[in-house]
Amino acid sequence: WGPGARAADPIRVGFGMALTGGLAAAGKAALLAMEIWAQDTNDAGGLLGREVALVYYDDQSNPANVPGIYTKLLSIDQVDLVVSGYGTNLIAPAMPIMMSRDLVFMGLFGLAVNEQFDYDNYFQIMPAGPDPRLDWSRGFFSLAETLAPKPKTLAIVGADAEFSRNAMIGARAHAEAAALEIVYDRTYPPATVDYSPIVRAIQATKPNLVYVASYPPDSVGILRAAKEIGLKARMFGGGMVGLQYASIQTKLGPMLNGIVNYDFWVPEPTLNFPGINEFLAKYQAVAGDAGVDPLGYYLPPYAYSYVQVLGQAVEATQSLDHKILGAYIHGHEFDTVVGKVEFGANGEWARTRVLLVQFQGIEDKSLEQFTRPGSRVVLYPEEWVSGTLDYPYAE
Amino acid sequence: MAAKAFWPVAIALILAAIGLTQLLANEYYFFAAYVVLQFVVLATAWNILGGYTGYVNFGSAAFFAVGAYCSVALIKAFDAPLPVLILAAGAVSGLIGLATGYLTLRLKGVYFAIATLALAIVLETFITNWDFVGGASGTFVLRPKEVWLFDSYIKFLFAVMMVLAVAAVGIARSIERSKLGRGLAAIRDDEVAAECMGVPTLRLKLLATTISGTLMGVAGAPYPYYVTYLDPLSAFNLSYAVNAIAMPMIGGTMTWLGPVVGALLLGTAQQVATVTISSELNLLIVGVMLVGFVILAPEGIVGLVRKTIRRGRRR
Amino acid sequence: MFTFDLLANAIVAGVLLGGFYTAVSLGLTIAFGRLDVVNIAHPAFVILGSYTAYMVNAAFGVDPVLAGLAFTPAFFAIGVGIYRVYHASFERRGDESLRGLAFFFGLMFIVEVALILVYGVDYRLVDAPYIGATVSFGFVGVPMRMLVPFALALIMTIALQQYFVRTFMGRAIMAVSQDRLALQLMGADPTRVKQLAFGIALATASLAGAMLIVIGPVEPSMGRLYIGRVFAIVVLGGMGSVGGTLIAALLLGVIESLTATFYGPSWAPAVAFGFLLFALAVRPQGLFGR
Amino acid sequence: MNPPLLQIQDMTKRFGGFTALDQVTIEIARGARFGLIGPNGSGKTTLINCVSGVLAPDGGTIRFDGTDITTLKAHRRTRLGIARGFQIPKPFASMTVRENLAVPLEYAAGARIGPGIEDEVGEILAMVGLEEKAEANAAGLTQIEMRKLELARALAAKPVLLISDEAMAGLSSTEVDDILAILLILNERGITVIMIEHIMRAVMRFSERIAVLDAGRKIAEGTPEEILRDAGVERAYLGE
Amino acid sequence: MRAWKGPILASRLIIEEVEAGYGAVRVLHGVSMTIDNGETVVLLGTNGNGKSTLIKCIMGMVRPGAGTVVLETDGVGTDLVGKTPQQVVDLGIALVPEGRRLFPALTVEENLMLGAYRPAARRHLDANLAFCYDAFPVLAERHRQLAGSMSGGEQQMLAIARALMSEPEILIVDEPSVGLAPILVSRMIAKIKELKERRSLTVLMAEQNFNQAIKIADRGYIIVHGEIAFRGLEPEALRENELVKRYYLGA
Ligand SMILES: Nc1ncnc2c1ncn2[C@@H]1O[C@H](COP(=O)(O)OP(=O)(O)OP(=O)(O)O)[C@@H](O)[C@H]1O
Ligand SMILES: Nc1ncnc2c1ncn2[C@@H]1O[C@H](COP(=O)(O)OP(=O)(O)OP(=O)(O)O)[C@@H](O)[C@H]1O
Ligand SMILES: [Mg+2]
Ligand SMILES: [Mg+2]
Repeated sequence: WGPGARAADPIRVGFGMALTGGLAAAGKAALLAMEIWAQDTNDAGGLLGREVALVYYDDQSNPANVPGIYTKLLSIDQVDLVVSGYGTNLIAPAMPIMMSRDLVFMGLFGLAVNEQFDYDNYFQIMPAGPDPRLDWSRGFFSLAETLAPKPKTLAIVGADAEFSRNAMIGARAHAEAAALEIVYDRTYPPATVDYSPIVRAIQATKPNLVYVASYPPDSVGILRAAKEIGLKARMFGGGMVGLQYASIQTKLGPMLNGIVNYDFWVPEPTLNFPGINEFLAKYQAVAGDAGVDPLGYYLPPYAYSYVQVLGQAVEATQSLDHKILGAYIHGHEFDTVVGKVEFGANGEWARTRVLLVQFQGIEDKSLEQFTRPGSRVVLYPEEWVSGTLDYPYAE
Repeated sequence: MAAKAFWPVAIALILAAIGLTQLLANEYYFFAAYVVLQFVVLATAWNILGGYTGYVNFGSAAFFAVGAYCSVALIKAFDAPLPVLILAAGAVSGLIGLATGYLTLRLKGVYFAIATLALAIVLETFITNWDFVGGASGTFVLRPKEVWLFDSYIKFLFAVMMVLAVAAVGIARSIERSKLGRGLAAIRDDEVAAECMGVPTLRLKLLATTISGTLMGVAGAPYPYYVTYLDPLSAFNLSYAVNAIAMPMIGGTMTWLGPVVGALLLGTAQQVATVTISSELNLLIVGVMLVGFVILAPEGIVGLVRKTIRRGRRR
Repeated sequence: MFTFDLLANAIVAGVLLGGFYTAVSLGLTIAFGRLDVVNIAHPAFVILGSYTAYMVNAAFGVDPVLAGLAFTPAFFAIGVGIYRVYHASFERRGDESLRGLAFFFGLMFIVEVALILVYGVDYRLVDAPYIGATVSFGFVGVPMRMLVPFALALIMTIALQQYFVRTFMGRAIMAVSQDRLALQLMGADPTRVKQLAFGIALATASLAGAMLIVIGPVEPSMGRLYIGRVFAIVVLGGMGSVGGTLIAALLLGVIESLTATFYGPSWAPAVAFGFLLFALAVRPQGLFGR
Repeated sequence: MNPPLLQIQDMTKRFGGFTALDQVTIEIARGARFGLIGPNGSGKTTLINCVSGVLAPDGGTIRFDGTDITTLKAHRRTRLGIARGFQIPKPFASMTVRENLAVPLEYAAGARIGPGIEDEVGEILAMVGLEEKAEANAAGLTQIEMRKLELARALAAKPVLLISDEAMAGLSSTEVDDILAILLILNERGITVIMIEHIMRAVMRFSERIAVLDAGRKIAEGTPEEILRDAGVERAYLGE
Repeated sequence: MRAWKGPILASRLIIEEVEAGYGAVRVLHGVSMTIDNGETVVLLGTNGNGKSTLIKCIMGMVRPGAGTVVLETDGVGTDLVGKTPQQVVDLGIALVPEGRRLFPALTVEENLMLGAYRPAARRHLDANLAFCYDAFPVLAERHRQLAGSMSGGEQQMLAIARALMSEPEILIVDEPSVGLAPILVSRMIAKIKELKERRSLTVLMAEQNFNQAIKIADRGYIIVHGEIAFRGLEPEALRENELVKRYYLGA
């Protein structure tokens, strides 16, 4: 192997991704974004003058597959860089491997993974912020403070799963800080079919605020039940995964109006970062064939960005040495399609950018309206605000 | 395999496994082999109840998960060492096996299978709501930094699993050849007749559920260290229940060798598929393998091979 | 928190939910309860039903339930095809049920992958005028989204029940797993009887799938979530009793709904399956077994 | 005097609302040859099921060798020495004939595996005329052979009391004679035998005493001659 | 009782030179026999001589290696070889099989209903059911009991009644007396005779109980080791036969 031959080899980025099983919807969309990044990078001449290539395996949404996949990537495929699969459950099992080899590990949407491992070279692209559990719902509760009259009671409901339970912990902490009385605090199993009994029980406690931490199918179920039953609250929503997906938005249509929910990117003027529209255009051109979210506002830009950060670090340091890369990522700000990204000491975003958005003015079920500014206005954080809160959620 | 050769071969296997950890640097093989061996234990355990006794356990994942969560609890509470974890997990899962037996062994056939399924769901709900072991949000388990003799923890886990697999297979094999094995087979064939021939059916069935449960728990005990992050959804994953049934079925349920062959074959195929076919097609391969093998080798691979040999001899 | 209003609503919601469970379970009641075919892939076929309903709904705006109905012949044909393979590879050789289990596990994965390959992995939902609407009877609100599946499930149950007890073919289906030869001596062809019955079982999946996607979003691997519940209902219902299936499903629905309302939804599965265990301990042949 | 080997007292068994056994009392002496007859559905098999522990009676007691065994599990009774064959054969289908015999030999007779057990198996098989089928799979046997296997398995349990439930139904008269001869030899060796049979020729020749059940009640008991003369028995069972 | 049947069909069963067996084992060696319309023919033979095998050949359950089995209805012959059991049943031949083969988990009535599966029998379902309940009152009494929990004799009655439900021209009964109490054996035999007359049946009966069988038989065959040792004998001739004396009359 002469140096010439070596230089001609592509730089290989390895990861496991959920292409089947429960997380496949997200995993496949992420993969699409990453492929676009690889294409973009190669069109621009690659990294260090070499092509980049993605090496990935299906982790089947099953954590048990993760350790094997990453050791294979590192010790047999000899990839140069590694990034994570989608979600906390599939990031954590890879951590010890990264730690034992001192590798830079870019995470894709894991919540507070590093709290336990405290690993210096872990970076999380999800803009949760330095204190992920709390930052997650900061917007919801900050806004609640501003309502007049001030809300007194809170109902919390969420799925029996990793993300939602963590989000609920944060919500409880905020409630305590704001002296809100928690009148309902329950979880439900992921296999629940009908949510009306749950929503009715919430309704019976007459809460001012309803904080929901849910996954896509339950988000739809809870929302529909809330509409059918006529749930009354001043604010409703918060941590509902799935309402960000176009496929779900277009089926719920006007039912979404008034919901406040977290989000990471929406087509509001305040969030018009350089490159994002180009990226989305490329993504949307191929999303249909791949059978993933047609608009791709939620996860794909971040999936693009986490490899983008890595790529920029490699270019800037002209190195594939993970020590050097790690130090560089810690010390610098990155320009990505999701805006400027800066990582704190624990590898989370230095400042939170969990947006709180509200669905407004949804008239029908067309896809097009969700691409227009104003359909989801940003209410929090201050820096990105693009509209004002409509409340109460329902009379 | 000749009757006498088993234990020497078994010990040689363990020694070879330990030797391998010292020689082979590449960790990947140990990760993959760990999973395959874990399935050898699981499939063998299932077969003691399912194959020998004729009681189909749909809830293997629950026994496995109880073993894993037992470890988590002990690690959290006492930071207990691995041998203790294995023993404790075996004991707890064994007890649950015994309790399952008491609760459900009046049930026959499908009713028993469904009862184990129900039990698995009840257990999962309890773990989901037990915050000490992480509850639904899951829990992180950090591996010990160093282990004696091994230069990486996964090699150690691999060696441990090798010992467990050999032990499990050894247990299954001696059951099969003993009075107990014949009693279990009699239960499988006709329980009323077995009882009338002096076989203490309830006691033997309880023994079978306990041994089977113990071994499944043992298989799950090191798992938290393997994945380092455990949540109920993955610990109770359907794939354990599926594999525990499918592997003996593919290999053959009548002998101890069947589950071993099935686990090695299907387990390895799954590992290979995971890292070679980077798409949904790996699931398809598992599906097609399952369908293909049960159609083509109705008595399992072991049965097929035996039949072929017998036919060859006759000629 | 307990009010009469909540209780009434919880029971009604449970009954409606039970109706849906009935629809999902009926196919298995026939296949597993009547024919001894452990079709663990049935829930996967229900999801397939959801996707076909989705496809027609998305393309032509046809009502999903009508779409489900329209696809029953196709599902029937799939069922006949699967049964032929099953029969040729297992039944003719005897000792089918255990091996059949592995076969259907495999089939479940194959269906799942096929769905992913054709439709992708995104969540799918449908449009129908009754989704989101509610009818109220006093203080009891009944979501149409649940009521339509419930009514349909009731019709399916009655139709199947009548078919089994009133028609010669129906009775032959009840008898076929007990003694094939004897059935031949009655002048019926057991293979054709089973084939037909399995086709019917699978045809119900088309309807049940349509109901599922009316109730909520669907994704390819979702069927796995239903395996436990569906088998529990079939067994509780007494293996093969259509009426028993209905009652067992309603019971399970009401138990889940009551637990969710008054005790915490997280415990609903434990309570429901705990009840199943208890019921089996008291009556090992299921609540409505013979 | 020794107590009778088997004392069945006021045995009652109901299936739902239907009373299959109604206060049946029967005593069987040690070493006896006892015949149990009665019309179809009169409760003979049900009675045997209660004695062997397959069914739990709703009332009454069973004493064996002086001890109360009413609530004992079936396998315990077998170990005490009560062995039975089934009216509808229930072979261990996955085993060979030889292995079928090994189960009761190991579990009921307590014999150890070794050369001894092989001799036992051989002797029993020879006695019932199955020696050629020793290595055959039990599932492949014909009906008659299964009947013989049923008897052989009961013998392998080394019983004190042997209950034969219609072991001869469907056999030719020479075969009936063969089985009768086997039962007589066993009886000479001290085994008490209860025979349930509809073949009058066999029952009358074999039994020292006979009890007759009808609709769950015992309607007569006595020597074969007494039974033949009994008007009630003639009406209910023998006819003509 | 035959009011609904229209013209009475004359059915004959002609079996010629049938060879049959299981795998390598030959059981029947060139068996020939005829059963004429309206006759009651008894097939005698001790265990394992091939009675049931011959019946299985007629019913299409065993395919003869050679020979013919022909059903002649009003002079038109139908070859039964190669037909499936259900096709044979459709032609109007019903079998009460060895071991009864009821549907144990169905009720008595459901078993009877299934007997009328054959399209030709469905039309007269109610009348046939009434006939069976009239013939065997115990079945009416127990019509909701599961067949599997009936006693041996009750099951035998149900099996015969179920076969009658298919409204056969030819009824084949394989060992009706096995396992029956003596009183029931004679009653069962008498019943078959009665049914035969009420229904104008043609009956083929395999039986070991010579004394009973001979009471209703018009003719008898004796089968020994898969060959017909004596054919078409009248009852008196049978009684005088050496074989019969040796095997059945205990001489
Ligand atoms: N399924 C089978 N496979 C192999 N051999 C069989 C089978 N059925 C019967 N036989 C053999 O065929 C021969 C004739 O059997 P068949 O049942 O016809 O006799 P049978 O005269 O009806 O006797 P029985 O009075 O016992 O009913 C016997 O030797 C029997 O062992
Ligand atoms: N599990 C059951 N459920 C309901 N009824 C039953 C059950 N078992 C037996 N019976 C009924 O109990 C009665 C006695 O049956 P049993 O089998 O003891 O008769 P038997 O005397 O052995 O008759 P046979 O001589 O015909 O074998 C019969 O009427 C039968 O229908
Ligand atoms: Mg009996
Ligand atoms: Mg016969």
